[in-house]
Amino acid sequence: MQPLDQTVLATAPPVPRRSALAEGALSRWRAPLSILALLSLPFLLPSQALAVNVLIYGLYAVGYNLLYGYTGLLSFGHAAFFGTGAYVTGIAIGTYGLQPLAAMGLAVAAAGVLALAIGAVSIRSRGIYFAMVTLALAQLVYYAALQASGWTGGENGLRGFTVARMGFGPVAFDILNPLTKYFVVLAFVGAALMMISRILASPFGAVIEAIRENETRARACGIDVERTKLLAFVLSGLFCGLAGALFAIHLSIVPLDSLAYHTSGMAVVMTLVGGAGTFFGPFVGALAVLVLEDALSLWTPHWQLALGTVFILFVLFLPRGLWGSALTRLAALRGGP
Amino acid sequence: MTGPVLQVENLGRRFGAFTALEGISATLGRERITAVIGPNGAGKSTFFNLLSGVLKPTSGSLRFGDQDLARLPQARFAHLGIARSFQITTVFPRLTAHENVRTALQARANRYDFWSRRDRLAGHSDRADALLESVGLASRRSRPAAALAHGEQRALEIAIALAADPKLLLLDEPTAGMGPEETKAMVALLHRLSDARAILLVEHKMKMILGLSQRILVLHHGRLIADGSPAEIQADREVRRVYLGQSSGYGHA
Amino acid sequence: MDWGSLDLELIAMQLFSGVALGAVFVMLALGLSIIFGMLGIVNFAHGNVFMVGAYAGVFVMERTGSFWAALLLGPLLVGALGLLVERFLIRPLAGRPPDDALLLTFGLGYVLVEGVRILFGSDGLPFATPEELSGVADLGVGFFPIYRIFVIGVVALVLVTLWVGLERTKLGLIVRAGARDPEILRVLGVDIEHLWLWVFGLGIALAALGGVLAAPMRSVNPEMGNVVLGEAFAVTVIGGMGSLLGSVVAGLLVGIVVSMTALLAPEMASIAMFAFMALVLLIRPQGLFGKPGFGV
Amino acid sequence: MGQGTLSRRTLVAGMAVAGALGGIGRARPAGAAETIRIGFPTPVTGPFGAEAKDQVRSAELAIKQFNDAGGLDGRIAELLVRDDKLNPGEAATRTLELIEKDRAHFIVGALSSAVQLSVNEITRSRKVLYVSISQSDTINEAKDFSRTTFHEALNPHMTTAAVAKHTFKKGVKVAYLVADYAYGHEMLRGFKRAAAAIGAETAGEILHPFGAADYSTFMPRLRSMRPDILCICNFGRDQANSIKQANDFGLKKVARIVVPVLLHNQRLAAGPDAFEGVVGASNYYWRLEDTVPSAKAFNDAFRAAYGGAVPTDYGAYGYAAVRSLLMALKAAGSTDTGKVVDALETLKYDVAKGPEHYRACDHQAVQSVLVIEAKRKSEMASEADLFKILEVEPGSEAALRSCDELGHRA
Repeated sequence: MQPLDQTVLATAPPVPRRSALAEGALSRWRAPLSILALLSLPFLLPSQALAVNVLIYGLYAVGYNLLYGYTGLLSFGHAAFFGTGAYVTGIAIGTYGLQPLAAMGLAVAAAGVLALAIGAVSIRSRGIYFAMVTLALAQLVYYAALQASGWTGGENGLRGFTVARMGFGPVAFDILNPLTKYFVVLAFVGAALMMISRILASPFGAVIEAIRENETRARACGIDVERTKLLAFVLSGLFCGLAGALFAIHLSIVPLDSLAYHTSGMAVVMTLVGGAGTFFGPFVGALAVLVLEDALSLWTPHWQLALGTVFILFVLFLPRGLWGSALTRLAALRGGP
Repeated sequence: MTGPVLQVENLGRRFGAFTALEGISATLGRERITAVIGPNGAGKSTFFNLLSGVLKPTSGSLRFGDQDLARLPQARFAHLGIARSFQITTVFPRLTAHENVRTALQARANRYDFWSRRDRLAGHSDRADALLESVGLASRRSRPAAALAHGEQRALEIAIALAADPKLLLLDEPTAGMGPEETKAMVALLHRLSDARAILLVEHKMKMILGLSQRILVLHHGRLIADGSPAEIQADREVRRVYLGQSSGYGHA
Repeated sequence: MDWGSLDLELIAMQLFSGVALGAVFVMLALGLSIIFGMLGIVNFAHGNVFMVGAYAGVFVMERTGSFWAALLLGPLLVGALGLLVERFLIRPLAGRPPDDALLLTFGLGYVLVEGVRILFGSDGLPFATPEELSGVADLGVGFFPIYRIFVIGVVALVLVTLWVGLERTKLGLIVRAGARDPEILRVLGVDIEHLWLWVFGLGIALAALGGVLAAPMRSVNPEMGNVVLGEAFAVTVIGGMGSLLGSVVAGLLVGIVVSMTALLAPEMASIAMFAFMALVLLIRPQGLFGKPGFGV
Repeated sequence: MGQGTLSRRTLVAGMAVAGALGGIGRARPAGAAETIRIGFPTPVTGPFGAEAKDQVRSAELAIKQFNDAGGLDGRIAELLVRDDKLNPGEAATRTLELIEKDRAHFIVGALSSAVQLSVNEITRSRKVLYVSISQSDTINEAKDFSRTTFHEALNPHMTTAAVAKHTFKKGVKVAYLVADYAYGHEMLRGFKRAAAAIGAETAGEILHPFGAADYSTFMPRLRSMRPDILCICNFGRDQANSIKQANDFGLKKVARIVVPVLLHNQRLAAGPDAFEGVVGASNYYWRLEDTVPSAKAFNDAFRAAYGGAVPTDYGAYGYAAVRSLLMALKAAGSTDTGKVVDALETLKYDVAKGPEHYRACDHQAVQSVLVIEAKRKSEMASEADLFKILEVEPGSEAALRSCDELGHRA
């Protein structure tokens, strides 16, 4: 009888240059710095609509990263939470006439409840098995939404809830104006980033990283691994749900594709390209993937070939991703050879 | 030794048709250091896994103080004061030595705290340093665990286990893979640690066990065939037959 | 719904449809399971390999005019491609977390789809049922396409061959031992890398064979693998990861569940499979025939 | 294949140029000679790439003819093609970019029902004129309609009525296999309404999941209904797959297979054997040139521009939509949205298939519907000789659902 999980040691990188923990001098300022960087985005990118997409997919990937990058769970079903966030927002506004803010709150809660249900079924399965189970359960949600066309609009997508003005108490913003919309969305994304940063810096953050680093050891330390994973899964679902809610507000439609396998895959691709387990990496990944897609699809209908190839190259040669590698380089420079 | 004792009664574990362990009864934790020995495949690891909650028994009972452990999730074992190390070094390889211990402390104290700043939690950092000091790793504080020497990693794993403030420390081959120097240091460490808590260990190095432990349990084919002081065990005919008498020692499968 | 026509004959026919559908699932799940069992990785490009298999079938058929050549050479061609993938993409990942190989195959899926679009266009291609296998046969309870009976037969043949190969040959013994514990093979001095290469190729060829078999039943297009991936996963999860018997039983079972749902509540046919999977997971997290280690 | 590659290259180059011009257009101050920019989201990538390519080529042709004829008092028009990837979210983003960044004056395009509705959702809240060229009943309804929404394509109500009129007879038993989503339900509704009027009977109906690959599980049940006509209400791949599998189960031998819409490129992809004898509707088939002069003119211009190729159904949509929009521009004498809407509402045009106009209440293009039958392989005179035209149902407002039924207030 051997200990159940020996792969952790066997497969971990040999000798790291620095700690894998998400803390350090920079970490206290990572959320404000990220927001500062994002402030410049609409002026750098070719269009504001693209910039808003980067914000939304960036938040989606950051929420996903909470699970994949920090807890070490590879889910392929996060579209379920993104899509649920989007659908509940749209239905609450369009069908039930809720205020956008209330609708978004409801949407985030719904995504959390769904995450609890999917997590409860899937969290017991281990390793890559988990990826398959989450994928299949997300497919179930997809088909359910397709079927419930009375609520979701089915294949035609959900429409009829355009939000022209977003009110925060006494102030309201005209979000048909693309730049205003960008900053309104950034306000939500920024708040979410502050919260995520805080969670990562908390003892709970330490616990999930402990599970990622060595599940056997974490369990022996008295961590209820299953419950902690489930909590991380739900937290991740909440933030992905918020991203979905913002997506609905942004585009004023909810396509069925928001629940599709491809959308789940996007979270994985963006997180990995940017740098799993780094705070700002997923934004870098979202930016890189969306801009690449934007630029390539103007030149060739076969942009997916480039996307797939780039992704394979990242897995093979740059597993830390763009941002992760940059941070490693930086740390090496600071710490000397 | 004033801590609660671990009461094992008729403990057994089957894997499908295969019986790994059967009918083990013993009261553990009164002696400073107790060793579990037996040839490979005797059921030592299964026994340890049952005592630490990694596996659940298929028969028999397991009590710690007045707490029934048989159906308790593994995580609760650490909270009750039973901590363990593994045969294969099991630390957080990419964290520094200090972080390793601090993480274990946090795991114990504030598991579901989403809001405090972990690096500012009162006492954790100092306590981690004290634990590192106690296993002789103070100078390795800021090194990633994976960069430590093998013996140091074993010591670190013990420091992590100590973070749970255990009343009973289960160590699975603490000197596995160590050279004579490292082994000597580890033996000294175990002596020191047993001042404050009971230690139960699985070991292969017979000479070391005879000198170190007050009590020895011998497992063979999933059964407890002997239980007594080192002198009693050395004299036991059954033990000599299955174990000590063999020139190849414990190397056979 | 017209319940009047719900007679025994119809149910028998429906069962038969389910078995024919399940036969394709079996091919997909077997390939996934064999690769997982030996290499410990999940092939996320598996659905797309199925699609490439169908195209390889079209390719061979166009050049030779023979369906039999397509059935034989198509999977071999794709299997050879699988060998290259293992050697040059998967093997460099040895020693890395198993997630990495999964992610790599996910990226490979995009490349395969787009590659096929470039080579064969994005519209899809016709693949006619071979002359000698077209038409319907009277099964006594009703008419059933001869080609689907043929598919069930081919899958049964592949299963028997695999079974004999695994149970009666030395290689089979090694593969079975390796699936249980790869370390044993190292101790025994087996060249495990070599073994991985061929096992990966075999898993890929099986998926491709599924693709060739499915081609005359469905239209051949670059997206045909996308839906299939989720289905293959559901079947493998139900059967139990790494269990070959589980793949076979679950494949047929899922085929029948889908087919019966199609009869009773057709619009639920897509959901049925995944709901069934969720149910199995709740009751038996490791799947029907899975080893507990993967699940609990 | 060679020709396909060539035209794809042209298409890609065209898109690149369009993109570059879009960038310039933003920097240039609005002046008298400002280019008229028409945004054109279409699924260049994905399963309907071939249809999209035809849409783009025909739209480009309409633009070229407009510019060659002097444009709008010297102002030339350009087409800003964007890949919507057949994804409504992507389409919404591209449309926002076209409006906000590229300052497109008008939007034309879309191929799938969902994409069209999402584009419309963006344009109507920003009061931008949009001419849709994707088939759907939904966009006619008051809920999705707006003053700036126009629909050049046919809708399921029109196609099913025409097909039913030609194939259904009194007392005939019809079985329906229906894709379970809005478009499928619209087709079923259309057929059943026509069947009721004609006196055809329903033998049964089966809903199948949208995007299903295997239809075998529905076939025994369909067979047991013993229909005279099997009516398959789905689209694209679903249609090709289900027709193929209906053949496998021998259904074609016992029943006639009828579909709402037969697509040129889908027929090419599935091959002649599967589709042989299947009857369906179309907005356009190039052999219309034998009887309709404007079709001849369109085909000739298309052949001249694209190396002898003939335009397809979706190509004709792209052409008619852009042509009609440009004609209204000329009539309005301005790019002002309100004025162009007024002009489109009163426009009568005949650019490819005989007279057409947009109905006042829902801006649906009133146009003829072709009922066609797929030829068997031995009957085909050339690669492009795919269909027989059985009937040309002339356009009439009576063939549309009434304004009342759609929820438009009089």
